[in-house]
Amino acid sequence: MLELIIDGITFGLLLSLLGVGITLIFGLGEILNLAHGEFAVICAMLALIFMERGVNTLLSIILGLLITGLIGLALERSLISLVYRARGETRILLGIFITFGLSLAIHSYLVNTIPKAFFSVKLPFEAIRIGGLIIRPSTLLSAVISVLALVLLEVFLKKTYTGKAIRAIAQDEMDAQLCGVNPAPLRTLVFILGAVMAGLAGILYGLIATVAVIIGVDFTLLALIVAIVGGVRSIYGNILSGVILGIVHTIASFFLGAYLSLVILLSVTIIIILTRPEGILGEKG
Amino acid sequence: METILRGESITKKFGGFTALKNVEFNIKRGEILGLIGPNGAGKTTLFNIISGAFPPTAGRIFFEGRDVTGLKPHQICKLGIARTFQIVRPFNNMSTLDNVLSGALFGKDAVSDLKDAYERSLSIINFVGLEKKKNKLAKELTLHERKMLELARALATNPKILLIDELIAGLTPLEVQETMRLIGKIRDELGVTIFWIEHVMRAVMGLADRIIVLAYGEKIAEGKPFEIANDKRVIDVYLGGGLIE
Amino acid sequence: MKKASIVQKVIILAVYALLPIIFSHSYQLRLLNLLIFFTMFTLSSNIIFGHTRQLFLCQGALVGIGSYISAILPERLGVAPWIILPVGALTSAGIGSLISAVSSIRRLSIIFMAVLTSSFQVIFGELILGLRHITGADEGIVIRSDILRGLIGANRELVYYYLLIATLFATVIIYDKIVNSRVGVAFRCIVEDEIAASFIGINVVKYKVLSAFISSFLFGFMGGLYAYYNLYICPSMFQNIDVHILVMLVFGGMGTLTGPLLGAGAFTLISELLRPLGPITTLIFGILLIILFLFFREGLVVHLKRITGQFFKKHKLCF
Amino acid sequence: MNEILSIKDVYAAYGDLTVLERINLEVKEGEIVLVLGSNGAGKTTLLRTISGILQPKKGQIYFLGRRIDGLPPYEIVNLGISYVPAEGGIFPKMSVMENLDMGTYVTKARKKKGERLHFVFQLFPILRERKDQLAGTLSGGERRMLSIARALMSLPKLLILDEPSFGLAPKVVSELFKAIEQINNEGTTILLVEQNARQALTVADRAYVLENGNVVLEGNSNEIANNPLVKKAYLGM
Repeated sequence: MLELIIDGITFGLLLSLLGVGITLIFGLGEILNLAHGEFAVICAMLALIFMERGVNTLLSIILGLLITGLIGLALERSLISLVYRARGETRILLGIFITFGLSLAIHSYLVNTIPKAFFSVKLPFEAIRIGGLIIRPSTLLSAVISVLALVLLEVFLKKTYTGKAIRAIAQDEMDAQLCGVNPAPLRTLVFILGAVMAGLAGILYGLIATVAVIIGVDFTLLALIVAIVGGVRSIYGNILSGVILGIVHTIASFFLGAYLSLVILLSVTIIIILTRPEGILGEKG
Repeated sequence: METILRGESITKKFGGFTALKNVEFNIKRGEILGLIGPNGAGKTTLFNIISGAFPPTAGRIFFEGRDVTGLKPHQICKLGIARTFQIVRPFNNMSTLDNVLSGALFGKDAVSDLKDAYERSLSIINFVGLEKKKNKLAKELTLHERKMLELARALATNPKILLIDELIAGLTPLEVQETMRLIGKIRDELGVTIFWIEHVMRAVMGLADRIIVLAYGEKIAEGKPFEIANDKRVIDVYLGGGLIE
Repeated sequence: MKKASIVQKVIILAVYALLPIIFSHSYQLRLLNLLIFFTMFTLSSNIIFGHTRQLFLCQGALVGIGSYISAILPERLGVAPWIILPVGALTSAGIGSLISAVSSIRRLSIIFMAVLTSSFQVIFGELILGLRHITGADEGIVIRSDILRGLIGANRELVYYYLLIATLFATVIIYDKIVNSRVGVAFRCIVEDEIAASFIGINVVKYKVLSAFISSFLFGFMGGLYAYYNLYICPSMFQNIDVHILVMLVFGGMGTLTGPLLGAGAFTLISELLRPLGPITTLIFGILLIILFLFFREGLVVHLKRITGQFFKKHKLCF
Repeated sequence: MNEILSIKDVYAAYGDLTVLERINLEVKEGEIVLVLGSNGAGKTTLLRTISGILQPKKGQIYFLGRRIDGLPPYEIVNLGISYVPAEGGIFPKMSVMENLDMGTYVTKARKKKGERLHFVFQLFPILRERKDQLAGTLSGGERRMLSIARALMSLPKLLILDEPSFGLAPKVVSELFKAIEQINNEGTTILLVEQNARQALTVADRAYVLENGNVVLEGNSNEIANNPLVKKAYLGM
């Protein structure tokens, strides 16, 4: 049971990495990125391609993350920046449809070109025993890297001028401009950051399980749930909800099977949306 | 005269901020009651509470003796309380006629027959003087015309009482004159009671039977226009704490 | 309804009725039938999204509910399909209304509507897969009860074709009546400004739920009809419906009657042309969705109108 | 004295609704200039146009001899104009200190942060007490002080204030006007919009009266205060 909880926490931290990206991108540009989970798959597949060409694993992963960031940059500058031209509700709708289309296109492309690709990383270490507890080093490593990434993000947002400016835009874009902040480059930066963190989540998932090309949609969905439950504008909320949902998901999957666990997660999400949307979002109706 | 609308110690808090504090008011049928006060005094909040946009934190509203506190906007409208908005919100992509028509189709004594609704709408459009613009889209009208359109749409719901939120601000002197005449006509010819927020003191002074003054969410004075004009407290608060001379 | 509009509808009906003379091959007839299914789906989407701006990303589930109920219940209960068809439709309608009611009472923003409705869609999909002994999961269900059992001897595709155009035209006439009535006015006001609408006496929740009811009813009804027509259903059929409907809706233009008709036509044509490409079509639809939303948001009808000038003007809904 | 801001024949509109019609206005270095006008006269629109939130339809705006109309708000802040809107002007989910940090976002202000902090804390001592509190938990008056302090952190040459007394109790208003004079004495030029004509005229050097998007009157504060039209419309006499 304790092992299940540890697995759940590790998985939950990955979800937080994904959810935080959704939160930041939505906070800055009001775009709900329905293609977010695909970045995780793209990154894992890129790393896989390099690894198959004989590139060293660590370097493959770094290259994968870099290219994922570049893809994020390209998409933001081309497609997403077109969405920013619209205002208010139209922008939100447009964002939903465009990223929905994007996710379909990426998903379909990957499924058609490399249907049999699977990414996973095996560590050359033995499982660690602490008392009666068996911990896989890959689980441990995945959790440590996730926490590290989230802490770094938090430090960046809290301590640097750029990070503060990002938080300022999320609260009131016009007001941030009145402090001298130019929002456009920061929106691009955040989109890239989101893509890379999603990519990292994909790589780390490869440590604890296997990344298949079809998994992007599930990642997106889980990330959305994390973001909604944790609050579309709150990073701490995201981490907390990620961990809780990760534990619930892992335990429910173990005892009830994968499909019912997803049904339970989604039902919980629906209930949360219906009971306290403004509390989570900080948005008034 | 009989009371048509009454507010009993209305209090409204937003978070820690008290927008209205124990405000009492009483409107007689057929009256024009002015509501004035500095920015942020809570005037529009009071209108929002009366018209059902949100419930008061405490206090009750009675319309024709019936407790209407907490009813939804469409229910309030169907009872015969209509309103206009400080920042106009006509249906921009609909014609003037369709805007007014929608009021006639859904307000109090709603007409379900399109033809009857058309007739009622046309006569109201004439009443406010928009007959030449009836087929224009609302977004193509000038600010003054849009304000008149909103007034017409509110009148089309056939109200017993009309809450007017700043009709005159931003108009030219000539338009101000016309609008004042129109407000008088709404009361005298249509028999609609009027509760009226306005910043332009001259207009309110000239037209209202009585005036209520709000400041920082509290009622600080109530009376006939000349009494208000000479009330030391009103002059002080409405025009600022200090004095030049 | 204006005279021109009636004449126009009679002409379109006549054209539809005569189409089988030219397209008599059963493959062609099947395409025509699919076209009408798509048209109906788009029409009902139009009612909910085009006319009241409620984002329902769960159309596939609403269709699927109608389909599965119509497929499963007749045999299990030993009841005629005729009786079950409206049961399925009403179930979809009930669920759609419920979603609409809670989200409009809670005044959910688009974001929450999107997540709420797509969660529902996923739950539906998962339940179909999970309830294997009832739904057959991935393998689907073969349906033995045909709604037109007595007529099966005749040309089945053709009989269905006339049944479908009868349904389509009945729907179009009702749709037209609604849009040009007091209800239609309420819809327009709600799209323009919900708050202003409520202050002139429009019960916004009521009209939103009404539109969700009508639209989900149609989804469920057509879903059931599709099950009987196709005699086989499986989960993947309901997976991409939302995307397809969105593409059709934007293709044609929202809030119009001609929009869905044209959109579904164009869509059926495109997907037929793309068929040889196999599964990659989803990629193309994804890209198409992006392009349409970025550059042709007003819809094909509006662009056509600009080109053809006044031709479509007389079709503009009166009022 | 040199002109710091000059507005030449500026027209502004929201959509097709013209709000400013051929406005001419100037501010000299070291002055406090007041803009008076009834609701809807276009005062806030004028300030939004200067600060770059709204692009003028026609006309030019010069700041220290440089043309600034058409620039986005963040560039205008960098040049030395800070705008304090009537409502907002703070980040409610950041602490008071973080809000002040955001004030020093413009590069040239970062170096002088310590000095500036000293000045604003001396100006509004309550902010020092509240420095770790979330800005959203401040009272109305404290928020207004924070928004002005934040604007001052960016070392503005010109401070633009939109109705600083809006919605505040009279006692707080008096303190605020004292602070405005102090800011001006320290060398910052101020452009001020106020409904509270009496108090504003006591601190202002010159004033403009705006009606329906036009300047209908201008002069030094004494002239304006004694103008019969102003007395009747704005001073209630």
